[in-house]
Amino acid sequence: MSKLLTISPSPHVHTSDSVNKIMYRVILALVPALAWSVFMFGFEAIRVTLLAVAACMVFEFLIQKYIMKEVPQITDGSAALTGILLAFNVPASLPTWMIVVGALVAIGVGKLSFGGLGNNPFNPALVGRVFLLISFPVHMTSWPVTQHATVDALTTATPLALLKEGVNAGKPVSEILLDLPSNLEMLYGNMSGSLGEVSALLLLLGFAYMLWKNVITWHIPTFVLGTIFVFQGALWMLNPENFVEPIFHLLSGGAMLGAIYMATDMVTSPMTVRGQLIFGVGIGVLTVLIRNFGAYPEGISFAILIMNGFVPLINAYIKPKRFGGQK
Amino acid sequence: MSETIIYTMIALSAIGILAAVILYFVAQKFKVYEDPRIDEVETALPGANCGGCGFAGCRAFAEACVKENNLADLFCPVGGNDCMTDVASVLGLEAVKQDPRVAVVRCNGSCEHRPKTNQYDGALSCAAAAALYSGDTGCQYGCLGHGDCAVSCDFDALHMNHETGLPEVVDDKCVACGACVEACPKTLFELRKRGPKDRKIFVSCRNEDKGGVAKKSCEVACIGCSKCFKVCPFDAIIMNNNLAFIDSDKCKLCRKCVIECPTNAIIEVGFPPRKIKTDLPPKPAVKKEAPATPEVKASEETKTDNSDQK
Amino acid sequence: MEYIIIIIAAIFVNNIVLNQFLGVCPFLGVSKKISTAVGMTGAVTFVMVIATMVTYLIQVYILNPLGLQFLQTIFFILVIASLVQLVEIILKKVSPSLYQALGVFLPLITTNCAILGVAILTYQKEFNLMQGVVFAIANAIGFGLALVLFAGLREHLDLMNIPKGLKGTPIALIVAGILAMAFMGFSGLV
Amino acid sequence: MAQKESTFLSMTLTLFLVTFVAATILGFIYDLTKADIALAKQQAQKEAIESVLPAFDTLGDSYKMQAEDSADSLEFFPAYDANQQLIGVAVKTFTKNGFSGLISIMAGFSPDGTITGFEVLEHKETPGLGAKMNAWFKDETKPGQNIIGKSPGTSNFEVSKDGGDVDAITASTITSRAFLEAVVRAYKTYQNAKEQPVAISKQTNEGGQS
Amino acid sequence: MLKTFKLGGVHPAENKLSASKAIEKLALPKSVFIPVAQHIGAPAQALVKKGDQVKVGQLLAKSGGFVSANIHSSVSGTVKKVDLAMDSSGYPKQGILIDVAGDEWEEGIDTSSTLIEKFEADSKKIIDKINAAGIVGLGGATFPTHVKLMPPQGMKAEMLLINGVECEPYLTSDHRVMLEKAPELLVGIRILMCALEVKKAYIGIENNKQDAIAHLKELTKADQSIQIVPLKVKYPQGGEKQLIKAVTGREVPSGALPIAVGAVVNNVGTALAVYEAVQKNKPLIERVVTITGKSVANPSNFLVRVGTPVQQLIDAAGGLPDDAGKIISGGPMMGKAIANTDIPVTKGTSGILIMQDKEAKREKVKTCIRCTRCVTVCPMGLEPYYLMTVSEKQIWENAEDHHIMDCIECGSCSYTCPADRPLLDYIRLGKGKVGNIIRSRKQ
Amino acid sequence: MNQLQNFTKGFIKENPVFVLLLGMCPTLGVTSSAINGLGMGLATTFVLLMSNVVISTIKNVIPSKVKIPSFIVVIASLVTVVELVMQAYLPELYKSLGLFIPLIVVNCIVLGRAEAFASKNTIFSSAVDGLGMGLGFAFALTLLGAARELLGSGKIFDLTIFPEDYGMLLFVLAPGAFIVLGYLIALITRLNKA
Ligand SMILES: Cc1cc2nc3c(=O)[nH]c(=O)nc-3n(C[C@H](O)[C@H](O)[C@H](O)COP(=O)(O)O)c2cc1C
Ligand SMILES: Cc1cc2nc3c(=O)[nH]c(=O)nc-3n(C[C@H](O)[C@H](O)[C@H](O)COP(=O)(O)O)c2cc1C
Ligand SMILES: Cc1cc2nc3c(=O)[nH]c(=O)nc-3n(C[C@H](O)[C@H](O)[C@H](O)COP(=O)(O)O)c2cc1C
Ligand SMILES: Cc1cc2nc3c(=O)[nH]c(=O)nc-3n(C[C@H](O)[C@H](O)[C@H](O)CO)c2cc1C
Ligand code: SF4
Ligand code: SF4
Ligand code: SF4
Ligand code: SF4
Ligand code: FES
Repeated sequence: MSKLLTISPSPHVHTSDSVNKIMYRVILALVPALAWSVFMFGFEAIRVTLLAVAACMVFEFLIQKYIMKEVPQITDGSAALTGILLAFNVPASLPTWMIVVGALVAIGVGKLSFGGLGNNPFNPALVGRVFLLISFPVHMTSWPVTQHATVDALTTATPLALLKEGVNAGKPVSEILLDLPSNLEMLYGNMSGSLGEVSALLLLLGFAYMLWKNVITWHIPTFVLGTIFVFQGALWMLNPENFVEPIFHLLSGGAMLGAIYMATDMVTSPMTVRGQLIFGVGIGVLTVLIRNFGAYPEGISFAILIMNGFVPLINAYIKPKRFGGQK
Repeated sequence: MSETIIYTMIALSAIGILAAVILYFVAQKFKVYEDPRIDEVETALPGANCGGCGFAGCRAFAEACVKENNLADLFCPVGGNDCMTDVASVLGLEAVKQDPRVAVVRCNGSCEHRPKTNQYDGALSCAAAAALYSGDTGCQYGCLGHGDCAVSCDFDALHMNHETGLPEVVDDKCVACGACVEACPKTLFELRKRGPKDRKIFVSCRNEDKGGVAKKSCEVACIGCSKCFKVCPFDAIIMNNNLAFIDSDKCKLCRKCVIECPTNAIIEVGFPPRKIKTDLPPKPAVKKEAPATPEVKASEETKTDNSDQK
Repeated sequence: MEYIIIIIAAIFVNNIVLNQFLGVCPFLGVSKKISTAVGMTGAVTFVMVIATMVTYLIQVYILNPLGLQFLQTIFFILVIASLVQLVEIILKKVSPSLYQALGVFLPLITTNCAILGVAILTYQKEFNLMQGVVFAIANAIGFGLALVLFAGLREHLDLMNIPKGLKGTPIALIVAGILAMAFMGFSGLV
Repeated sequence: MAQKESTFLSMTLTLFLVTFVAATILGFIYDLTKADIALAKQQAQKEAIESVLPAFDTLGDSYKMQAEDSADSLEFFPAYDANQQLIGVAVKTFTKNGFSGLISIMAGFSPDGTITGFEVLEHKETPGLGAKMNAWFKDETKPGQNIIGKSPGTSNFEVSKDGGDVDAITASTITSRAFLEAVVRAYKTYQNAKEQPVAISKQTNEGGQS
Repeated sequence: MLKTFKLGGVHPAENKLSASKAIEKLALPKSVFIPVAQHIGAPAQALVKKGDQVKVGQLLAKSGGFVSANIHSSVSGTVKKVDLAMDSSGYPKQGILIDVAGDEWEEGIDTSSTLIEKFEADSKKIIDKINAAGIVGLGGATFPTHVKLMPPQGMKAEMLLINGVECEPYLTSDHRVMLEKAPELLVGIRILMCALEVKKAYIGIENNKQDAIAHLKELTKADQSIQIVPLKVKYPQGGEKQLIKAVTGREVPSGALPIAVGAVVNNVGTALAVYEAVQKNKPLIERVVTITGKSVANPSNFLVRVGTPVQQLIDAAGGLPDDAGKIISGGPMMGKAIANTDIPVTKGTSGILIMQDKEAKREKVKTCIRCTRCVTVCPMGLEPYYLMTVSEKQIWENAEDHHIMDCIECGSCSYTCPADRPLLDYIRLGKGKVGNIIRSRKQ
Repeated sequence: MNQLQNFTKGFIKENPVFVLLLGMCPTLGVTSSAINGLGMGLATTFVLLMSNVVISTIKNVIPSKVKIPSFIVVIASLVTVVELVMQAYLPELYKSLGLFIPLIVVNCIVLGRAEAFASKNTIFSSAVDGLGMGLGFAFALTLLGAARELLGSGKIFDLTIFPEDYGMLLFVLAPGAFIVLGYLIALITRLNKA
């Protein structure tokens, strides 16, 4: 035989799905939300996003090539995705150099220090985001005026920040709510906030697309959002003057973005549905705790990072149901 | 002297004495004997926890040493004789001397010597490949080249040579822990006596096929012709299943067999280059003209010399 | 309520390892396996509670009346060291199984800043005995939480392809850093 | 290495000797440093007082007074000029509502209640955020945040976010609120003290005289 | 709702190219090589020597123990040698090389195609006959059938499951058997039921073989004891445990045999072989083999004598295509790649699949992104990503703790992994190692 | 090993922080600035030096059962001395090092060196070892402090290197300590190998 036959162990066929496809589909799912933030924040949104994506990819390339001495893998889309999600989690007005620093931390510390894609226990974009939040609290909590504000005077603060402000000042919730955008406005995205979190509706659209394409399953987002709803609902029933109604918390801040796109990062979430239940509930509970009682008005980033820390334990103790295992 | 100083002295001494008294009585009452020599032996060991001794780490080995009270079967390959002498002195025993050993690879079928018969496209692990089939060349005994051995070496003493596709041992770093012997699914490693100045001679082949078959699948296979067996003055060579094996305890490194082997299956390591007349791998050929290879080499050398001069 | 605040503060907000930097050596040292981490947590809880009680009594009934506050350090450490040794000796005899589980960690505890640190902090924060005990338990839990979480992460990382230069302690410290960063989300909770 | 047998006597004796020697040395060193430690503490206090009040000649006896809204008392240090005229009072005040709990401040008031200066003595606020307060509230180039020369009696000592007249430290509203609370507490207690001097419990000042 | 098993499963492209091709007899080969180990268990012991004349159906090698099977000659001619020859894994294995001359059958074998329905209802005798005929499972595992029919002490079969699932893509031999040999098959099933002394048999068939389902339903209308169960198309429905779960809802406990839940599973081909052995005295010397592949000129189903070189099958299907990159013995999910077309068809060869160059190559391995898909699709509820990692790092205790021995090597995990990880390669390795460890511990 | 090697080993080769990983709590806790690191380092150096000297002096008269308690008393006394002296003459530094001064007692290197070195060696080489190790510790703490101070506030020893606006607060806080130390150890290990 002139040509050598290939020998390999079974199976000999393979799905056409690949890591790259998964990553690019998530990116695609994020495009509507990106378009909306361009509409809301104008050119700044493009600047921040492009910068974050470029910085993440460049750092990934440089570190892999020159420090880790490996073949760079920037085309797999994960670095770009980290960049987009990092950008989505910062104010559109963030200075350029801070974005670059955030990208360096996300990729360098959060991802490549652990060996790159698939090895990191913590969500890289959130590592970058929380790093920025703690390091530059002023810039990270100064929101640009949106271009289509309806409630002009108040658009520079996020609904959650205004809420926290009011509660801290001892005002009853019903009074604070008067100054906040309505649920409908928050649903389609007329509020201030981080670049990518403003339109809950478009984020949900992306969720539907990812479900359709089998990129993720419904479990984690549902568990997270469901827990926020239930827990916040319980608090609200106990004391509606101190706690806002649950829908508000679902639509405001990064709840949607976090639950759908960041908690679902497969690298950093549990492997079984029951594990994902614990994970999701944990994120929900911590988010509500931090938002209502902590120093930060927004808590889902921290909640996800903390629960990321629990993932190895969850994986070690929550096992899939085994065929023929004990009932 | 102020009051504080007095209080200080009283209080502190009191608690000191109290501690001592309590500790003493409790220690008396709850005495449990543990052989302190275990710790001492453990400190004498290298602490690599490699398991080369056959125990689950250095502590377990130390326990075994103390328990056995006889070091005949116990040897730490990493620490070597020095270390065993230390252990022995801790226990007041005689250490068993073992000749220092080093790992050698008994396959020389590099890519050019051994044509491929198929392409392997599975997990890059020798063990996985070996579980699947005999290998991607005609020789079912030879190296698979995926480097399980190199991964198993904790001492950075083994590397895959990507030109030949074969592993190479760095003699200086190898501590003869035997991890590679375990790791290779084709059992190509042997821990041989190091020999003076790290010199050794061995048959770098495990092919037990008959001569013709062996030769067809690999140019440098041992074809079982027994020429070396006949030439060896010290009876160091054993023929078995069409394969020669040199017993390192008997081999006196005379290098007669190396010249004799028609396929270059016998390898010599650590010798100074031979005088021109004997530096001829195949055939004794002292009188015959030199075969092509060394000649090419020689001319290459002169070439480089020339270019250097320019 | 007061106790709840002490507990939440000690476990999450001012976590003894991640925020107060006490007991970092065992945190890094005995966190390679989850099972060891659990054992260590048990041992630390045990010693921390006893040590806090004893040192509290010493402080209030010996050092304060005699005006010997400056001897705090030396008294406390002597008490802790003897205590640990006592516990070890007694455990070995009385409950070999418990000794098997906790014993190996006991010597490590003598030089564990967390024990001495909590003892001193209990006094500095002007807690009473009951509060001190709760504080000690909460800190032990905080220590355990951090330790077990961290052990889980390290077991996980053992199976991952960490770059050579960062393997071992460096990556463990980076993980601890990110964990500490995540725990900052709790700030302001009490 | 030759080590001693562990007999009861030797154990007790060594530990006794070791502790005894240690105790003796420590006792002496304590004695030796005691005065200096006290001095250093006073020095620090005095420096703080000096920095919050205009130049004065003598310090009067310090006294303690219960804060009007708390069970704890504040310490007062009156300062006089050469003519034994009251120049101002330094008040050691505190709040427990800082971002990380206790903040302790020395605040100086002129007799009419205007703030003449302040010094943060102790705090655990976050470096780079709350920790900025010592500089923030006396930045003369930023009238919005400078409290020196103002009086809680005449301007509203709340952060502007809560409707007051003082700009909070960027991203540290909590610290700012707490800080102002402490200052206001000092002011109010001081006013009370002026109104009902009877309540003042006199104390011997242990060495504040310069 | 069609029945199926619950946990996991995948659905690869079916590609049943030869489904409509009737079974053809392959021409007699010039020479055959018949290995003495064509089954799980001890190899058979050769009874002939060089120069012996043999007839079709003559016993060549005698079963080498309880779990072993007889080997019969599939051709008539002269024994050329009894020696080692390369098997599909490239290692030399013992076998008997026969030069074919004519087609002379051993006496007593009924070569006619008349259907004989009556049989003697004696379990012992049936099993003896099956044993004598050297019948092994034709579903892939080649486990000696007579052993399966003798449940261990204290266990009793309650039902017979006939595996007509054929869940492997490409393969169609079982499908064709069910269509073309249905009456014989049903007799075979009744014989098996009689041997097992059970009252009920189910034939599990995936729903993509509508014609076979309809045909068999038609034939069994009158017979209440045999029930046709259409199943949802999902790989690895044909796996024994999955089939039992799908059809009966029972779950074979981890580490146990099907008989633990009262089930015995046999392939349709096996049932047909049983019919031939019991009713026609014909030992297992030929089987239906599918030869297929996207570029194969003429994908077909052949009735092939055991020992025929694979090359001859390929030639009969139109020759080796130019773009052939890989030849697989079996289906694409579980089959074994072979390097050499001289190796013989054996009792276990269900198909020869020729893959194109471009399909043959695996993608580059990327790191696991922990997407959970392998866990989701694993029909045994294992964690393949973890098993692979611990096998790669040789942490065998962890592999054992995570039930690596439960893996049925279905390959669903490797198939589905978006990072193209060789999960099963390593799991198989780990299984081998852990199996050895367990065995040595028992001793 | 000559005394020079004995002295220098503590800096890089056997650096207590970077290589031996001892005394992590003060290392992480006090290094929010270079000056704090240096102060703590020197305080520890003093204790190490003195305890090594004292312990190697008395090593032969201590029965083994009370070895650890005796050593601890010695160390604790020395720490108390440092505490008192610092309180009296360096009150500012004392304030910023806070709780960690008494914790020198349990700093694993002090007892570790006492056990591993001083109880087996002569007074002089113990002194050299203590000094070397201590200075190595101080060096590590100062380096870490400097790195954190620089990244966190753009300063080293209060000397402005770049405007504070560019400082990253996280590095002054707890997580920064862990992260910077992690990368520093990786770097030092790398240098050590080279
Ligand atoms: C790690 C960390 C430390 C903080 N430290 C302080 C602090 O010391 N003082 C303070 O007032 N706020 C601090 N904050 C900010 C508060 O959480 C809160 O955002 C702020 O006080 C109220 O918001 P604003 O001042 O921007 O209106 C800190 C936040 C974080 C995350
Ligand atoms: C040692 C051994 C003993 C077996 N005993 C029985 C048995 O008693 N009854 C039975 O039904 N199957 C028995 N089997 C067959 C297996 O259950 C199974 O059918 C066979 O391994 C092939 O199945 P597969 O193709 O699904 O892997 C046995 C298998 C082995 C390896
Ligand atoms: C993943 C997997 C898939 C299988 N698929 C089939 C199949 O499609 N058809 C079949 O008859 N046997 C299949 N088998 C073999 C069966 O498990 C079982 O061994 C066989 O049906 C038993 O019958 P036999 O002994 O007659 O071969 C499969 C086995 C495994 C492990
Ligand atoms: C559904 C999904 C969500 C993801 N979310 C994130 C994310 O939140 N942050 C991030 O850095 N990368 C995210 N990634 C990309 C990728 O998984 C991430 O870079 C890895 O954590 C790097 O190892 C996501 C990928 C997928 C498929
Ligand atoms: S693995 Fe082999 S080469 Fe490496 S040290 Fe051990 S014996 Fe030597
Ligand atoms: S020597 Fe053995 S282990 Fe090493 S590469 Fe060759 S086959 Fe693999
Ligand atoms: S091959 Fe094994 S591990 Fe993989 S899916 Fe199948 S049963 Fe599960
Ligand atoms: S399917 Fe592949 S990438 Fe996904 S978890 Fe399994 S091994 Fe990892
Ligand atoms: S210094 Fe070692 S535990 Fe704190």
